[in-house]
Amino acid sequence: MSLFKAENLAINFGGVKAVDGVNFEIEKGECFTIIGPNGAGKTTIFNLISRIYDSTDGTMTFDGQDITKVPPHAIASLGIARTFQNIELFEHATVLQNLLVGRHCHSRTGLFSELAFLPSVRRAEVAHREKVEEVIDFLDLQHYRESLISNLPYGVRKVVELGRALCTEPKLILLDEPSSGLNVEETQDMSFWIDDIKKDLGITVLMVEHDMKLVSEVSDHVLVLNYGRMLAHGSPQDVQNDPEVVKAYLGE
Amino acid sequence: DQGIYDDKIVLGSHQPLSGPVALWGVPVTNGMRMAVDEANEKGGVNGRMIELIVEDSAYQQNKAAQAGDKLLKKDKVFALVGALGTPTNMVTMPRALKMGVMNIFPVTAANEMYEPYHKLKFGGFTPYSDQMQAAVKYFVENKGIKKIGVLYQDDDFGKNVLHGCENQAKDMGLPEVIKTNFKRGSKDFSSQIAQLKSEGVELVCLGTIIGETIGSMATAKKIGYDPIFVVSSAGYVPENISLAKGLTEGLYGTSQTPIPYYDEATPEVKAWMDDYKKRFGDDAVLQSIAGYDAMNVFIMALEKAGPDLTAEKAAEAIESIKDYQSIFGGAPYSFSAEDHLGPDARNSARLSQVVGDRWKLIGPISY
Amino acid sequence: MSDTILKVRNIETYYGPIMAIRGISLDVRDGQIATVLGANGAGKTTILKTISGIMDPQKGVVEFDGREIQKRDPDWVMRQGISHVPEGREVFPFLSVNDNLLMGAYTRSDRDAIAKDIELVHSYFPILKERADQPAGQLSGGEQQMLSISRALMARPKVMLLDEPSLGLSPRLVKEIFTIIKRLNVEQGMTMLLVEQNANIALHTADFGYVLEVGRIVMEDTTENLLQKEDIREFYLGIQDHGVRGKRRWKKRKTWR
Amino acid sequence: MRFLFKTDYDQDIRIAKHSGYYWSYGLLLLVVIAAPFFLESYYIGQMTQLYIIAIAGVGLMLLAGYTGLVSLGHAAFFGIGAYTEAVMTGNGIPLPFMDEPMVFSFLVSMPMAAIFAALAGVVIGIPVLRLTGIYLAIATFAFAIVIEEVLSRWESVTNGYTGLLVESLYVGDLELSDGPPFYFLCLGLLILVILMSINLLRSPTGRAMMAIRDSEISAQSMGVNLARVKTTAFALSAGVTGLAGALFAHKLGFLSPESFTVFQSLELLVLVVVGGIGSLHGAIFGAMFVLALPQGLAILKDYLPTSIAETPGMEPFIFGLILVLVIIFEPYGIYGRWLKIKHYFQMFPVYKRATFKRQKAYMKSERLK
Amino acid sequence: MFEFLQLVVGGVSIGCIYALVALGFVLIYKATEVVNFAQGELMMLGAFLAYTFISILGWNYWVGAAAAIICMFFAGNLVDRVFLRPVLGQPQFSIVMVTIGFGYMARSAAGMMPGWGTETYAISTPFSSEGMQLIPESMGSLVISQTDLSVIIATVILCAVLYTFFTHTRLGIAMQASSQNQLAAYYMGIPVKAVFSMIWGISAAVAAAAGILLAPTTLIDTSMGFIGLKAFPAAVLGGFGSIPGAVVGGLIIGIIETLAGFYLPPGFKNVAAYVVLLIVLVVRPQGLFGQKTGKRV
Ligand SMILES: Nc1ncnc2c1ncn2[C@@H]1O[C@H](COP(=O)(O)OP(=O)(O)OP(=O)(O)O)[C@@H](O)[C@H]1O
Ligand SMILES: Nc1ncnc2c1ncn2[C@@H]1O[C@H](COP(=O)(O)OP(=O)(O)OP(=O)(O)O)[C@@H](O)[C@H]1O
Ligand SMILES: [Mg+2]
Ligand SMILES: [Mg+2]
Repeated sequence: MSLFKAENLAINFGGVKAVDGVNFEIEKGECFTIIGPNGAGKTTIFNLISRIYDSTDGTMTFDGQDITKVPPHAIASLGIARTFQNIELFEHATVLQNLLVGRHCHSRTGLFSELAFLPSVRRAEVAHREKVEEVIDFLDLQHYRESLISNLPYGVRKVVELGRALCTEPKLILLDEPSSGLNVEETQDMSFWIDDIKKDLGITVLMVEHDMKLVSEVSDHVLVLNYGRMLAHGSPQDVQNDPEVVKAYLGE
Repeated sequence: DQGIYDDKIVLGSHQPLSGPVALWGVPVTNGMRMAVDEANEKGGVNGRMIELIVEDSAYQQNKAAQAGDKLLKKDKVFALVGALGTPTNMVTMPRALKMGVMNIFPVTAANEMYEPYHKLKFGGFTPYSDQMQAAVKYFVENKGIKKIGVLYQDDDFGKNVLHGCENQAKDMGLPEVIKTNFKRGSKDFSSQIAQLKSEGVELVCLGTIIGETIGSMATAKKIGYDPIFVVSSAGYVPENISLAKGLTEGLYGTSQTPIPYYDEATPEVKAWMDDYKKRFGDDAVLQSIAGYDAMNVFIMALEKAGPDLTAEKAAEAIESIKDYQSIFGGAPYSFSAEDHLGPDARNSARLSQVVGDRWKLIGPISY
Repeated sequence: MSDTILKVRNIETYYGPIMAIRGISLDVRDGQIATVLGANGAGKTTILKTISGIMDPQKGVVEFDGREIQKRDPDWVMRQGISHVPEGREVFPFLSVNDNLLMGAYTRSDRDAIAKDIELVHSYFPILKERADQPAGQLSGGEQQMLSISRALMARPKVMLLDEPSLGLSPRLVKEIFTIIKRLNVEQGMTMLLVEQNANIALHTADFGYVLEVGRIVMEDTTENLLQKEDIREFYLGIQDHGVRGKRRWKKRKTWR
Repeated sequence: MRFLFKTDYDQDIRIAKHSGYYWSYGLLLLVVIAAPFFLESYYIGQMTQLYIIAIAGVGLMLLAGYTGLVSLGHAAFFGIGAYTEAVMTGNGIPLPFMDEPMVFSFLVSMPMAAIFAALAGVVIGIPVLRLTGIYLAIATFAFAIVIEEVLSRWESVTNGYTGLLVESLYVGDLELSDGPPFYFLCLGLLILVILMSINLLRSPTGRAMMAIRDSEISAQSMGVNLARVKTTAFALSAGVTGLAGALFAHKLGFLSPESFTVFQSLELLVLVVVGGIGSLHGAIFGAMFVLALPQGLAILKDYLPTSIAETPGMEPFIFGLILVLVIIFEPYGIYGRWLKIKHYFQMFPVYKRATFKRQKAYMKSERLK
Repeated sequence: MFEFLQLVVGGVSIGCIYALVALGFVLIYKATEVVNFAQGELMMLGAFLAYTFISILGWNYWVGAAAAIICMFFAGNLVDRVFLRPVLGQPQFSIVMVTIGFGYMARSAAGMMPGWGTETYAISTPFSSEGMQLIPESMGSLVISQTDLSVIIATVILCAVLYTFFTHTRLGIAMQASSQNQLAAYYMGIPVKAVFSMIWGISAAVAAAAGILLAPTTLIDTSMGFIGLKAFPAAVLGGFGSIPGAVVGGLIIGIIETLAGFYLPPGFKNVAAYVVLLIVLVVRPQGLFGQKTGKRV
């Protein structure tokens, strides 16, 4: 059974049909990529999955559960984490604190025990820290642990955001243009990380990306959107050779 | 007792020197200063100079509490004199009394300033409620009024006005008064006036000060409603004529001391007013007199109390004052061991009316 | 060779106590495209911000057309003819797309020419015409990037500073943008200073290149020469010599450090 | 210069980051504990007032500084706390199974003051969850006006504008609500409130609050329940402010609705911003500012000629001027400046001049959050 | 029936007063995204200036009023230069604090100014405050005074002019742009500093006009600016940043207040407007005319 399934998904903003009857399925353990021209509706699909927008039509199923109507804050604990195209970190906090917020959906301590900082809270905090340190090691962020986000260069922020998503220990991770703003070397790193996320951590990846090199390296399936509709669907090689895709997206 | 030194007596007061009520605080302070200076120029009280420390209360309780603490605990004053405002005095008076410091003639006409009895507290102003009782009685008896309405500011001051009217109406067996109120600082009275009009009120008692007095009368005039308006001493001020451009013509006002008009004043008052103007560069107003009188009476008592001064003795000295008449022509002050209010509450109000650009005296009223 | 229109001499710029660029000098010649390459956090954006007056350098001189322009207000600098496409799509979120474009031409007063330029921009990016009345804050990331570039074009500057213009654009649009850049450069003689992560396309578009590492310039040359250098090929273009393992997990040290 | 070596995670979680903290805060504690034995009663009173205001400041800081929700109505919570305390320890509360209204010990009434205020916080918190920025500020302002009206109208309990006398507290013969005992009560509660705030801020809920302040959308995507955390923040903030109100009732000795107007709310906001928004230190510095400045001015006046000292309105003028100067000089508040000075000494031989130099700054719409 | 209409007329008059003050708030907010807590004080200063010209110096009303408005334009400019430019670009909160501090200073300064002081003053205006019949006397009584009418007309004119300015002129749009993204505004070559000084000038001028028009109703004293406390909710109710919104918000608050004062028990007049405000905000968080501002991610 597939991990995630979108059926006939649609949303419109006023007159703009941003997403219009999209169907796709993501298998467990794969890397599924959505590509398409600017404004095709890729990010909107992410926003629909993380329930920031209410779809006007269609259903979404995750792990056998209908998530079309769950509240947005419940998505993380179901096992879906995401990054943002424009980077949405907590600017006035340190990298460490940002990653710890990623642990929020796993915290079970009550308000009053927190006010007293009971030993149970301390234990839970240490446990969260351990998990966060794993992610820091994984992404080579040691150097930035205590830096304020507002002082970090763009590329590092992208990685921190990825780390924050990993801290939620998701089953499905949504990456919105993970390589944008990264140079070749860093894109290369990103491609390794995505591979590791998929293979070592066993997390399914849903990605939006414009760098076709990265897409070909890591994706198992590619979905091409244009004007909110599906244009093509298949392996990275297939879609890159599709003349429609070349015309609308890749350019001659 | 604190505040008494070999060469000086330290007195304190708090006044609204900033904020909306500064218009009262400033002349009261000046009046008090003048009395102090005059005493000091004459060589002080039993050889001691008087030092007066004035703090800004901004007419707020928090600030007044701060000011009170500073005066009482840091400056260690012998007495609080002429402190202005009901809410402000309510926080400082208990502190003073608790420390055995006198609270003398606060500039407010609230009953709490002399009731319940305390050895060290003395009131100097006819309560608003008594003023209004006398006024209501006058209008019912002389103008055949039956239907009474009250438009009052929604605070302690306004309530005092309301209670006076209600009490008198009850005493005289009149129908219940129509009451309508507003929040301090309101600019719009159309609904209140409309209500009074639709109830057919013939006498409107105003628990207002300046802007509200003019505003409500202007609104009434605009919609063609013409009852008798009477305002308490809080609204018996020249501004209610000078700012109103004729809108307040016919307004009645109660008071304890007349507004000093220079050209009508006695030579004594004229000289005093000249002196005031020389000292402060401003014309003396009723509030200056209030401050001056309060301080003067207290200084008189201090003299009487003799050289080894204590709060007890000063209190006794005040209690021994009988029928003191100041040069300004207000009601006389009398005290006794039981009565700590200077003027006689029932018989100390006078009624005036706005005629042209003057408040014109009609005569004393009582109930 | 043509004159140097923009001259940066020995500038140092700080973020609070952090020294982001450490004594940088570079020249942009009239009618040429210069590019700055560098890893993340090297300080490329900071250089552009210092030039356009968004940040004040602690030391050093920025000269434009023979005139010192450092430490001036950014709007004044802009009116001298330097237009800046900032990193991260700084659009006016609540203004319509059209009003955003009009603001781009704020310093110009010839209405007809402005209207013509809007049409030109629409022909480059038809989607901006479709979205003309929509608030810019609602556009997709790539659409905002198009708007940001178009807006800078509307100013008809002498020099354009471009900070990662291809960020988040589709491969087709990236190609188109660089065609436009080149065309503006060739046809209208517009001078440009280009910062770009896509080194391949940047080096092929530009005439002269600088390589920046942690706030210092470590290499400068014509782009033809740069394209030949092995380090550049390896670290900025991602072209590896055959024979070495295809995918490497370790970071190889750069030779010039 | 100090180098910190981290050896375990606990080190980050601990309150004191290094031994210097024990020394400096220990010393501070010693000073404030010893103070009442040396100071004149007037200054003891002032310090007590400082602690009370600081507690309220911490309350508002939790909301405005850490959760990013600005309230222009905190005087209402302050008032609710104050009146609860005054009524419960004064006239008492009529209970169905008792003939006389029940008068409570302060051990009951003070927590109740905090709880009532917290409940009021929830009441306003829930309907205004979707509001931000100026809209939220005005909604809380409107709420505060309604509360002020209730305080003045519910005469059977609050005595309306006539005002309510606050009874003194006694433990045996010792008067608790004045002098050194009250000083220690307020100091103790302030320390308690600060410790609880620190605890909160190093736990998940506190981090969620900070996350909401910076980006609601991504907080939500990380599993933060916005409604719940915001309501919690409102309740806590209101509760702490209510506790301060309860203490304030005794300090003031006489309550009337006029003590809890929008101007008091504004003063609390000034406190939070001038002190340094987003830090607990800021709340203390801010309390010193709003309290000590007018007091300092009042004392300064003693040394000025009367004609200047008693110029009507001089005090608020100087207050306004200093407020403006402080912000122009240091937009991040007194704490911001404090950090820089500390940084200067810590980095001593190698500090850079540029640390103190302000780069150009650009404001961006805060309507998008 | 006429009683009701008369109340509505009264509500409209007071509502326009709130609206006029609210306009000043909205202007500065729209162009700088700063909430100016000293707006009421600007109004107070304007009124005092007019009082100085007209009553103290004895100038003609119109000349004096115009002079006061022009002076306040420059004063607004100056306030921006002296107090706000040093904190330009800093967190909004800090800037708001500066306006609060300036408010304190302005109030006290007016109180210390020789000739102004803490007393209350009035200006003699050409508008009479006598009621004028709006309908034939035979049908009933529905009156309005010239003073009220002057406020209503001024509100309508100012609203229309300012609305056009903001939506249709380049400078107006540039002002909005500066508030939305200062950095980008600089990039466009918009002289942000000059624009801000300009809008402070305009806003102070509008405040002065409001102060002069309100003087017959509210009289002039140092605390007349507190009417801002009502105008503020009015602006928010309409949707902070919307010019027509400010006017509609003011009218709603004025009318509700008046009706509540008549038909509901005492005390409701004071809170009715705020209760309505709370209800509106719960239903429409952006106010009646406000732009919905969800963030796109
Ligand atoms: N909240 C919204 N209101 C109005 N229109 C919207 C909204 N969100 C998205 N849109 C429109 O929907 C379209 C799709 O946007 P989306 O962000 O999904 O594009 P995208 O595929 O992610 O593009 P890009 O690659 O440029 O990021 C865009 O044209 C955008 O203008
Ligand atoms: N606001 C800031 N505060 C403090 N430090 C900053 C700030 N912005 C950038 N820096 C630091 O300055 C250095 C240079 O940053 P800059 O943004 O110029 O790099 P860049 O080369 O443009 O990187 P990128 O490719 O990620 O855009 C970085 O190390 C960064 O950490
Ligand atoms: Mg996108
Ligand atoms: Mg950059």
